[in-house]
Amino acid sequence: MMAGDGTLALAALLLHATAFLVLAIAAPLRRLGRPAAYVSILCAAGSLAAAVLSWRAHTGEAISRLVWTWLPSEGQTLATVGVLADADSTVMLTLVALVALLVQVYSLGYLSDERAPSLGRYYAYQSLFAFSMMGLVLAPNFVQLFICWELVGLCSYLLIGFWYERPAAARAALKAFWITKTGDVGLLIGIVLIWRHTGTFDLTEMRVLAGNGAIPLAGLSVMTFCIYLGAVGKSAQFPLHIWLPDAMEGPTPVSALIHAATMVTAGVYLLHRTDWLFALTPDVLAIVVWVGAFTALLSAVLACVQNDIKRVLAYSTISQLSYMMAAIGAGFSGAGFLHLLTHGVFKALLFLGAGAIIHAVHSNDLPDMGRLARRMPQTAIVFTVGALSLAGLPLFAGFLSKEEILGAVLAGGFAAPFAMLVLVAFLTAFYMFRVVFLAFFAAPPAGHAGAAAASGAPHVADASHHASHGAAAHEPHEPPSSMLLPLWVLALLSVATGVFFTVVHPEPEFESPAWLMPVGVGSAVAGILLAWATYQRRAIDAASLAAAFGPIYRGALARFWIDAVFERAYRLALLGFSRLVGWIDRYLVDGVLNVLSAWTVQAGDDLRTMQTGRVQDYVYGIAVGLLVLLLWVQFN
Amino acid sequence: MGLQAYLTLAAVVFCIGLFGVMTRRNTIGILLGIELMLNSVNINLVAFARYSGDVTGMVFTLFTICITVAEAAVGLALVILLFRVRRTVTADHLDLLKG
Amino acid sequence: MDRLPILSIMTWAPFASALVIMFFARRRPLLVRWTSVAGTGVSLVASIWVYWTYDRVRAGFQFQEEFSLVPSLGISYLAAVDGISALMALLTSIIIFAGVFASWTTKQRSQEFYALLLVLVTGVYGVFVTLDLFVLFLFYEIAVLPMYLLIGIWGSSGDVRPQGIFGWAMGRTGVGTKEYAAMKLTLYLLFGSAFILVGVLALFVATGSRTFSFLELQQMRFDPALQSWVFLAFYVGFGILAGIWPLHTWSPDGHASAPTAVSMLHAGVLMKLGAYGVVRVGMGLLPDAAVDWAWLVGTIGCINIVYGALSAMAQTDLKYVIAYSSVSHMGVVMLGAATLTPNGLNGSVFQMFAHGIMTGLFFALVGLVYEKAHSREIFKMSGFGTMMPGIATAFTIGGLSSLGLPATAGFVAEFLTFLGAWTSDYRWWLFPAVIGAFLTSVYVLRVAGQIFWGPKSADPHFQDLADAQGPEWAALGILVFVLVLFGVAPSIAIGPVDTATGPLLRRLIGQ
Amino acid sequence: MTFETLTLLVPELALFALAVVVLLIGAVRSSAYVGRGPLAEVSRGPAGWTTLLGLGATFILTFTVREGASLLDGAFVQDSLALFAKRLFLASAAISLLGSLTLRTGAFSRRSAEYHFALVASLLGMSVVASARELVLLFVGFELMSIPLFLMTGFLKREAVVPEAALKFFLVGTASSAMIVYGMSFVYGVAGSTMLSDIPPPLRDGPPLLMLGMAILLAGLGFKIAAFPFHMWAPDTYEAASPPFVAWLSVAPKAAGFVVIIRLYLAGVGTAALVWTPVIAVLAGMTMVTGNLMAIPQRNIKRLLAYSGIAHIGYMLVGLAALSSSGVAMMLFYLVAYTFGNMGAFLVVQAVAQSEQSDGIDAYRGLAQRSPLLALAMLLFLLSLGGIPFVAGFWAKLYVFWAAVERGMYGLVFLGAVLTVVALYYYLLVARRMYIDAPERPEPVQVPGLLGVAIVACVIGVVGMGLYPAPWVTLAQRVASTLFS
Repeated sequence: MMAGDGTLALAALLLHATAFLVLAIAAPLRRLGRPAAYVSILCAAGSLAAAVLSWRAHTGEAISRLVWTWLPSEGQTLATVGVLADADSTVMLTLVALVALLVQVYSLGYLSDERAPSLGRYYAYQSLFAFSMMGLVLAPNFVQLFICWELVGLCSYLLIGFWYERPAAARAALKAFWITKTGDVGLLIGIVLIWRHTGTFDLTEMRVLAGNGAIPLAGLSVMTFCIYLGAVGKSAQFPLHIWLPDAMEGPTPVSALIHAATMVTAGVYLLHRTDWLFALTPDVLAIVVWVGAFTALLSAVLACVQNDIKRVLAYSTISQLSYMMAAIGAGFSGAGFLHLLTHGVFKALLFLGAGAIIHAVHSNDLPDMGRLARRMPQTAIVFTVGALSLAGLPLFAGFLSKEEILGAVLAGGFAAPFAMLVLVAFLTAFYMFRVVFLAFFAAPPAGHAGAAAASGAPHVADASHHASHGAAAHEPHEPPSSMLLPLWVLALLSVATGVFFTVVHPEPEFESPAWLMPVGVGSAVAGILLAWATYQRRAIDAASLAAAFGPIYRGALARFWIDAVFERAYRLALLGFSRLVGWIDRYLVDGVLNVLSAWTVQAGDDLRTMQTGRVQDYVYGIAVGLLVLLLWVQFN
Repeated sequence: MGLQAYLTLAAVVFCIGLFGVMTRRNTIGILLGIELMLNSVNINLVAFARYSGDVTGMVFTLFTICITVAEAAVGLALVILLFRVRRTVTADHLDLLKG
Repeated sequence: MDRLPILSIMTWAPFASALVIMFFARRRPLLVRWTSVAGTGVSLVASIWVYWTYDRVRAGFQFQEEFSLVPSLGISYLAAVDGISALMALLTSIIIFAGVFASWTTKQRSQEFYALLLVLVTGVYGVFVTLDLFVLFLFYEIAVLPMYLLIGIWGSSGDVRPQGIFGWAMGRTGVGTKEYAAMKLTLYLLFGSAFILVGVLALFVATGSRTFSFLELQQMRFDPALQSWVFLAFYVGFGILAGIWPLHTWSPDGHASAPTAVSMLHAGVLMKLGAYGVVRVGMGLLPDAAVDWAWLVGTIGCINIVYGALSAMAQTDLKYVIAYSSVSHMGVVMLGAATLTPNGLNGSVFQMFAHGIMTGLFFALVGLVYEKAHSREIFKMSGFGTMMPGIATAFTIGGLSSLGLPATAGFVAEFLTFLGAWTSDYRWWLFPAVIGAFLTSVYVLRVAGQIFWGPKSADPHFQDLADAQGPEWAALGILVFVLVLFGVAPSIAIGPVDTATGPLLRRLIGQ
Repeated sequence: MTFETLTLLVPELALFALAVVVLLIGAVRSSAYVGRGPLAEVSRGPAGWTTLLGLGATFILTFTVREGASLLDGAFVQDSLALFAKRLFLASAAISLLGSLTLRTGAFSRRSAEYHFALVASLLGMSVVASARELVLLFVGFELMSIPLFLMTGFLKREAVVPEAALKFFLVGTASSAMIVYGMSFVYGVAGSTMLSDIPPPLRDGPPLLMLGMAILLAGLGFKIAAFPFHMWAPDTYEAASPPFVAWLSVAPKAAGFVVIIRLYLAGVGTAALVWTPVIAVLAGMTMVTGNLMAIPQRNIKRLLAYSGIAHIGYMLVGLAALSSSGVAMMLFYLVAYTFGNMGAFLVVQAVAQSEQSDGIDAYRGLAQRSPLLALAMLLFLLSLGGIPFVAGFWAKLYVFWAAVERGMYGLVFLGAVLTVVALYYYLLVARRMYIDAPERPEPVQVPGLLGVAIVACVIGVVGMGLYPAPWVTLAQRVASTLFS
């Protein structure tokens, strides 16, 4: 019999940790670049194996728990670290391990022009991320969860700012960190509150308590809401969604791994992990649904107007995450989790496909692309598979999970959110196929020769990065095999999952009406058709389509001013207020001190005038002293 | 009644002396004021001695007189010294040292 | 005494090396440095040894050494450590050991510099290991005074102009010069020590002028009225050194003007000395007053956290940012202590350690940057990360610890403090604390981003700057390692600390 | 007069003999021997060397005196306080002499006999004051002490400020002498006797006339110790006179004044003494405040030390204000610590003034780089005056505060402690000149050998007391306890 699933999961976790430590400490190795990458990939491969084994080894509802004391208090254990391997965590672990491995392999090709020390640094970050993400997935308690939660945020920061010499990347990294940190403030408060409320950090213990009804309900809503705030930040829910599109300044593989498949789903995962807790606070769950549905719609609209291929995908990620949130809010977190898994696969595929395109055309902008299917057919195929999955067509990965979510929201009794989500399904298909048609099939617009090697201002992350080497050979071409392989793996997985779920339809937790599937599929198909008509056939003028939605279109172009509001809040409120406090400190608080010391010095100076140098004044002093003494004697 | 009168006289003399010390502009005048102050002491001592029938006060007076003389001598010497160096004996002019 | 007087060795080894430097190392700069390394190395080994062999099961004060100094007044040299002071001694050792390396390139009058630095550190050790209030006070003064010369001679002037409604006063006091900073720091801290002295004397007299021994004083229960004002005296006195608002303004000026090793030592260790004083002397000896005044200590701590963070955000001078961040972090220390809960107190002590290391690291880095770029103006520098990746990485790690990122020591401290705050009598303390951590993330990363990340500066002064070299790596390496080690495995520190905070709390609220 | 009586008077007799000898040397040595080498050094200042040796001998002779004995029905006592004070006078005079022996400035070599005669005469006066327990004796002793001091102040008569200072000192001094004796007359009148031992019995009822006399006396004594507001003569006098003399002037007469205050207001008075607590406390507070504040703006080191000296008197008064055995003991300890610190500082001033021809604080620029040891010595003295651990001044302040805390005078102690910080401000300003500022000239400051010896003696005193205060504390406590037994 092989090792238990907990041990295997731990092994998967520690393999990445090993890779990180080796790369972090052995600086010479790291600076070699490729060898460092091989170390990391090797560990990732081992980790995937361990994760898969752990997943397969896991049976039924059994829970495998390994914990060690991390923080003592009053001679007792306050917090532990370890792994909690159960059905959900092992499958999530497998997803993380898989995408991490694929992305690491893919990056070998994608970042082939990176300087060696820089590449080494990249793989060190990748390993650290994979380790932290697995730690988050396997966290047996809130403390470890929060630790890893922050660590993945850190890795996100580091990897978004990987090309830190570019101001946009540096800015985006900061933005991402700060915005998610805002949510983390809530999460931290929530954890502290719930610890005080239940007396434990441990998820298993807390679940038992919840099952026994031993958790007092008073005030619980505040706590779950605080925890949800963390998820809002991490999983880019309105209004904290603004960091994710900017996070596209990072290298595309990073976007695939962190900002599509794994880290951003941590919020969803957290809510899924603690659904028994949220179940106690239906009011918070209602907020989750509404915010989810709203965010989904908002970002879907935003996705429609983006010209940057990665931004389209970023908004689509937000939209899909909100889908999952909505399902969880509706009380059926299983549906959300399922979508999380399938989404992880096909969104990674889409991002990596987008990366291949960017790699080829040295631009992120859709107008710089066009008719790429001829030059890079394999990419076109896999990308289309991804798009179909995202659109949720039958036989593709996203189909079933999306249907489940729609059903869940409906079953939860949220009609309006359901309608919004259906609309989102339509928009999703539309914007995805807008990308597909514009990039692969339609002719590039006049003035754009196909590739952006000559484009004046390559202002977007990967583009400018690749422009440096792309100037000589600007003919788009298929990516190298190290990039193609992961693409195919993911594409096959998308299809396989889709087929698998179509064939083996799992028993849903709820009853869905029969009209649900046609509506879902229908809206997706409608979206695809609209995109085809607009961008491929050009039967409908895109400009007049936009004009039809005048205010919404203009608002979407300005990202509905949400970024601007945050920017203002940061500049005016925070920095302005801090300047005020700084001024107060320097010129009032410290000023008072200076006044006191100046007075002291001044007092000395003033007293000096007493010392006139005239001897009779000295006698005067004595006389006055004498007089005072005599008065004292008189009146004592 | 008797002692009280002497004491009052002494006090008045003392105060006149002190007043002189504080107001005379000439250093010699200040010296004279000090002499007055010291002499008021003598009145006091003698009066106390007389009324308590104790001779110690008288003896004390003798000592005081002697010392007063010594002080006057030193004082005048210093005034002469000052006059030699600074060509002035006005107290108000002595303000090189101050602050 | 049958065993080695390990605490005395630890305390006096730097002093001995200072003497060696003073008398034998004239115009031999290398000998000066290696003597310092040897002296502080001995202390480091000794403090690690003490820390390692400290018996956690037995707990209490260990490694006791005692001999009578002035028997008629009950003054004796009484040295012993418990979990808290052992950790603090370890912190001191680490910081000074790194500090010696960090100031390796001091050129001007290095003999005197190292000698004074080592004398200073003897004072710091002394405060941490001594249990005689009087001797503690002696060491306290030694730890403060050399600062005047250290800043005055080797410091650097800042860029503060007298302005505002109190501008006239600031002009008179000479704001902005290193001499001003040195004088302000020294006098402010000595002003604090005046409060401490009065408090110590009051307690001494209350014992019937019999003893200054902490162990004996601890057995007594002083009159509540006396406790009350003496606690306030200690709080103000030690609190000034701990940078409590609004008595903190010596810290930014002083730390910004001080030379690298001195800033490291001062912000890293000496401020802890203040907090340590409040916890050990204030709370340890005056339990009733500590409970009564907890609201004040904690509230001021909260103000410190938020106010310090906002002030730090407003600064344009790199050293001032770090200095204000110290003010903010010391708020966490005071808040943790004021919660009067096991977790809060553990967090407080842990924060003393964590902040010591991280701020030491920060000042070492700022010193390096300044040495190479000759600038502290944040918004003039840009993109140094490409030229000095090592420094940039270390700065980022320090910054992350500062904002309480998990896997660094800062997180554990803040987390424990948060737990403590929410379980204390004043729950709302949690919110300023958490917000402070968030604000920290804003200003720290903003600064790190401005200086190290982003496009490379076009300024001709900022081209071809070197990364850290040789001994400087030693300083950075030690500090980063400790920061991460204690973040990943906090029980190394919490274990012994826990044995000391438990009994202290039981005295406070247990009964 | 029996032989035993004479043995009790040995120190005074020795001083008297010394005075006569020095006077004779001055008379004989009219034709100056001019030459070179060590012989010339000695011959140029035979009076000085004789005085130095004589003082040493007298110091030793004080140990032959039977402690606690009294003469003339208790009018003259050689109790431990008296002997303690006399040794302090003699030791400080000797240190001062070491500093002034090397003075080459005109008058000191030509008329050294006069100077040294005055010094010995003043010492004799102080000795009498220290032992006197009778008003007439006390007054005569005071005058014997003071009049030579006026002369010594005016000794360097060619400088324009010197006669001014001397005359000011004289006028104010004589006026306060008049007050002292005026006060004494009342005391005598009420007590009916000039013996101090006869004062306490009537004091218990506190007759107004007696209180009046005591108050006037206190004002006069306030002048001697330079307490606010009777202190104004001090800075001017210190500034004009030669530093070694000032070093002594700032210590010995004040010690004498304190001895008298202790004898008049505390010793044997019992609880009635507590009447004076508020007065002395207020006096102490005011003196500390003005001394410390007025020292801040000074640019002349001698004036600065003068004001700081006034502040120190305030601290001693804090000890005195406790009006307890320990208070007196701590004040005496303070006196010794102050002696070493203050004299040492003035001797360094002498060294720098000789080399730089300036008393300005600016003359100390970069001293640490020019003469590191001299700067270190000055730093130690200043730190001692500032009350920093491991040098004498710290213990002094601490003990004084402790004595006051025992009486519950927290306010005064707190004021004193805070003012310590103010004091450190101006001391550190000097330290800043020495250590932080760059030197204007590179060459070291020349320190004559004897002056160096004197400075080293003070350093030893300051550091020794700082590191191991216990014997001094014991001594002070013993002295104080004999007064209160």
